[in-house]
Amino acid sequence: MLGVIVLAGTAVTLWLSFVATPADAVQGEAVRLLYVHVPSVTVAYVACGITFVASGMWLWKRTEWWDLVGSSAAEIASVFTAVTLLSGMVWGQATWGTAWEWDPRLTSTLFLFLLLVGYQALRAASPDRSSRARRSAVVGLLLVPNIVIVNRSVQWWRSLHQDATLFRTDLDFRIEGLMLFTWVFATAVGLVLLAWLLMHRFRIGWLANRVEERRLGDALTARRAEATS
Amino acid sequence: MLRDAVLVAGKDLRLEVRTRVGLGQVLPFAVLVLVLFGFALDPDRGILDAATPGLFWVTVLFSAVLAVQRAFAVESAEGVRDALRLTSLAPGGVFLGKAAAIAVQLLVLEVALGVGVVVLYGADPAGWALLVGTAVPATAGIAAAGSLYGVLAVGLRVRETLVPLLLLPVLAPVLLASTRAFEAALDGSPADGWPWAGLLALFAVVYLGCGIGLYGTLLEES
Amino acid sequence: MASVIHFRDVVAVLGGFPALAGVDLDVDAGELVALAGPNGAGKTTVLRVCAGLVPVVSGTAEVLGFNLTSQGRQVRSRVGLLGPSGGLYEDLTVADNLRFFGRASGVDDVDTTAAARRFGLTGRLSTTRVAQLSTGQRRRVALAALVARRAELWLLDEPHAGLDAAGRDLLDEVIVGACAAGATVVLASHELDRTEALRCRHVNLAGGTTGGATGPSQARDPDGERDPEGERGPESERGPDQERGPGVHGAA
Amino acid sequence: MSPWGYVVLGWAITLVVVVGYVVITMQRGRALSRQVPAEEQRWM
Repeated sequence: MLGVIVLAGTAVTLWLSFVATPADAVQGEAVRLLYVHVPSVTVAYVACGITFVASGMWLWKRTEWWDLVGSSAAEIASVFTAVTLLSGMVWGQATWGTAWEWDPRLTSTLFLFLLLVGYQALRAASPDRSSRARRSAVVGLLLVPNIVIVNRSVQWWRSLHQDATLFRTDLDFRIEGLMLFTWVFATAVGLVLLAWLLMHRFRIGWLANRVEERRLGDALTARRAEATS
Repeated sequence: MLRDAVLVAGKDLRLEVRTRVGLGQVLPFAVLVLVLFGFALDPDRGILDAATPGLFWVTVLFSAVLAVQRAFAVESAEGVRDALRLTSLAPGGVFLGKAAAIAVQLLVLEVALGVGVVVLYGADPAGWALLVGTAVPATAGIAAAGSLYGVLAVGLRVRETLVPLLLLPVLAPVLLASTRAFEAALDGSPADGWPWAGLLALFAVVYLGCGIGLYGTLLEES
Repeated sequence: MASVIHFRDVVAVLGGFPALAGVDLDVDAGELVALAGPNGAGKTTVLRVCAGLVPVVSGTAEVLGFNLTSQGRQVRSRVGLLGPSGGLYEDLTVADNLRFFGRASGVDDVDTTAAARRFGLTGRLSTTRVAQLSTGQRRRVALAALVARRAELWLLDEPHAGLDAAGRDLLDEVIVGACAAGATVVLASHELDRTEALRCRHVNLAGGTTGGATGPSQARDPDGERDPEGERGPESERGPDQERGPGVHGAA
Repeated sequence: MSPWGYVVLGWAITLVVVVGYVVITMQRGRALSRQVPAEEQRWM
């Protein structure tokens, strides 16, 4: 159901971004990249927010459910952060002429990606379910403060370094009418995609836990048999 | 809690006095990094002058990772973790104690590195108030974040590689802020530097708070 | 007499492996219990579960009146665990270790010193680093730390291993003294001559379960749960064939 | 490269990564659901 909405929505977004909308006065055709770049960063941030909330809820309620929500959202967030970085670099190449500019947004997104990679590595390294949940909840809870601190400091850093010689076209393009609609529509499609992915990713985590429990059940039987032999 | 913090910090510092891992290994490592930077960025071309504050803090950061690793390697020894969990130490106290011991070692390291920078890179120390006002909150922040992320990896087989991956992105703002503040101090324009010192203080407060609040969860079962 | 340990069908998992696959155990206050069984039977894990160090996956586990599933932390400061490796900082001296662990457990320095003297950890030995000690000496240090703690429940994992004859006698004396003072002692041991001399009640573990061949589910005995005299736990009634030395149970 | 080239490249990268992730996710789900009996699969 959600999958169908996403597919149809993606088709409409593609049509809107490539055909229906005009080229931007300042940025030209490159503006069409922003219809995928900006929604993907929005999805990434929303997913991080979900991880943050779910981590806090886990620390409070300590249920499998919140652990799985948090970790699922974090994995999806890392995919969308990677996509944001890549499309941002292509956009930078098209607009600024360099793929990597020490732009506050790009820089802090890179750090967000590294934070998320660390989260996944910690989860992968933790041997059992309870310590995995505990440790990743702490990292998940610190994710948002870290994003905020990194973001603020990088932004502040760039604003103090006013390099007037650098040509800069900012992301803040004039946006109205059909362009605004396209952007809002693409974001909505992205959020539906997030919901769909979250459900499926959650299900994977849930099934993996069931598989683990079945293995444990078998191991318990084997262990009890050991006693009688 | 403070009593426990003093006890843990005292134990860690006593361990350092007995083993001299910090003095005998981490500090020489830091000096070595300074020298290597000197080779990489030819001192005659003036790059070194401009990069001195950044190199100083990058070196501190790498040394801090080593110090954190060391601080928690001690606690992951066979049986010690069990023994520690059976004590009635307050988790917040353990956190503060570990952080304090790391901070003391880092401050000593920073003084030594500062001398090294002056001697090797020919930096001209100026703006003392800002230098100290930057180093103290920066060190507190590094130590607090370090002991929070350091304990996360305790008991994992991949501890050595996981700690830098978790810790360094978190410490990136500290590197940024302390570098800018030091640049301002050395340029003789301390007014530009104090906001960064404020940011460092904020970072330290956030991480000290988070550590005190979250350590209990991490010590419960690790 | 109050029940100090009450386990019913306890399952504990270590890194995906079910170290305990259904343990029933009842220990009353002041009792002296020896866990016996082959290597890998789960003796160490039983002790660590009792100390609140290993989470209980399923089953009921109460120690000193605390439910381990929800209140595992509260138990920790009230038990003493002697592990196989001692749990000491290798690079600190004997005196430093004792003082740190003593203070961290809320023990007065005077008591720590007294315990150290009792185990002959004075003079040159007290200023020696733990890394330079022999196995038996480390064990003495760990025992001194344990004695100073004045725990309500003593959990000893192979306490006799590595100790010389004098040390073993001293240990037995300490164990008997602790029981006389009202503490409960559970020890895991292969040295049946020692545990029998201590007049321990023996509980057999095999394959992470108690009761051996009978298996945990059939063995549940509703009457055995509350034994008014505290002399014979349900385990000893359940399978006399599993027991070593049927005549030696009974609290000190 | 022309502006259109960059636009197509950016979109292509995004779509490939996201679609790839979707496919991997669905395959993982399918592989796992084969190991768990149907009555245990309910999670809502």
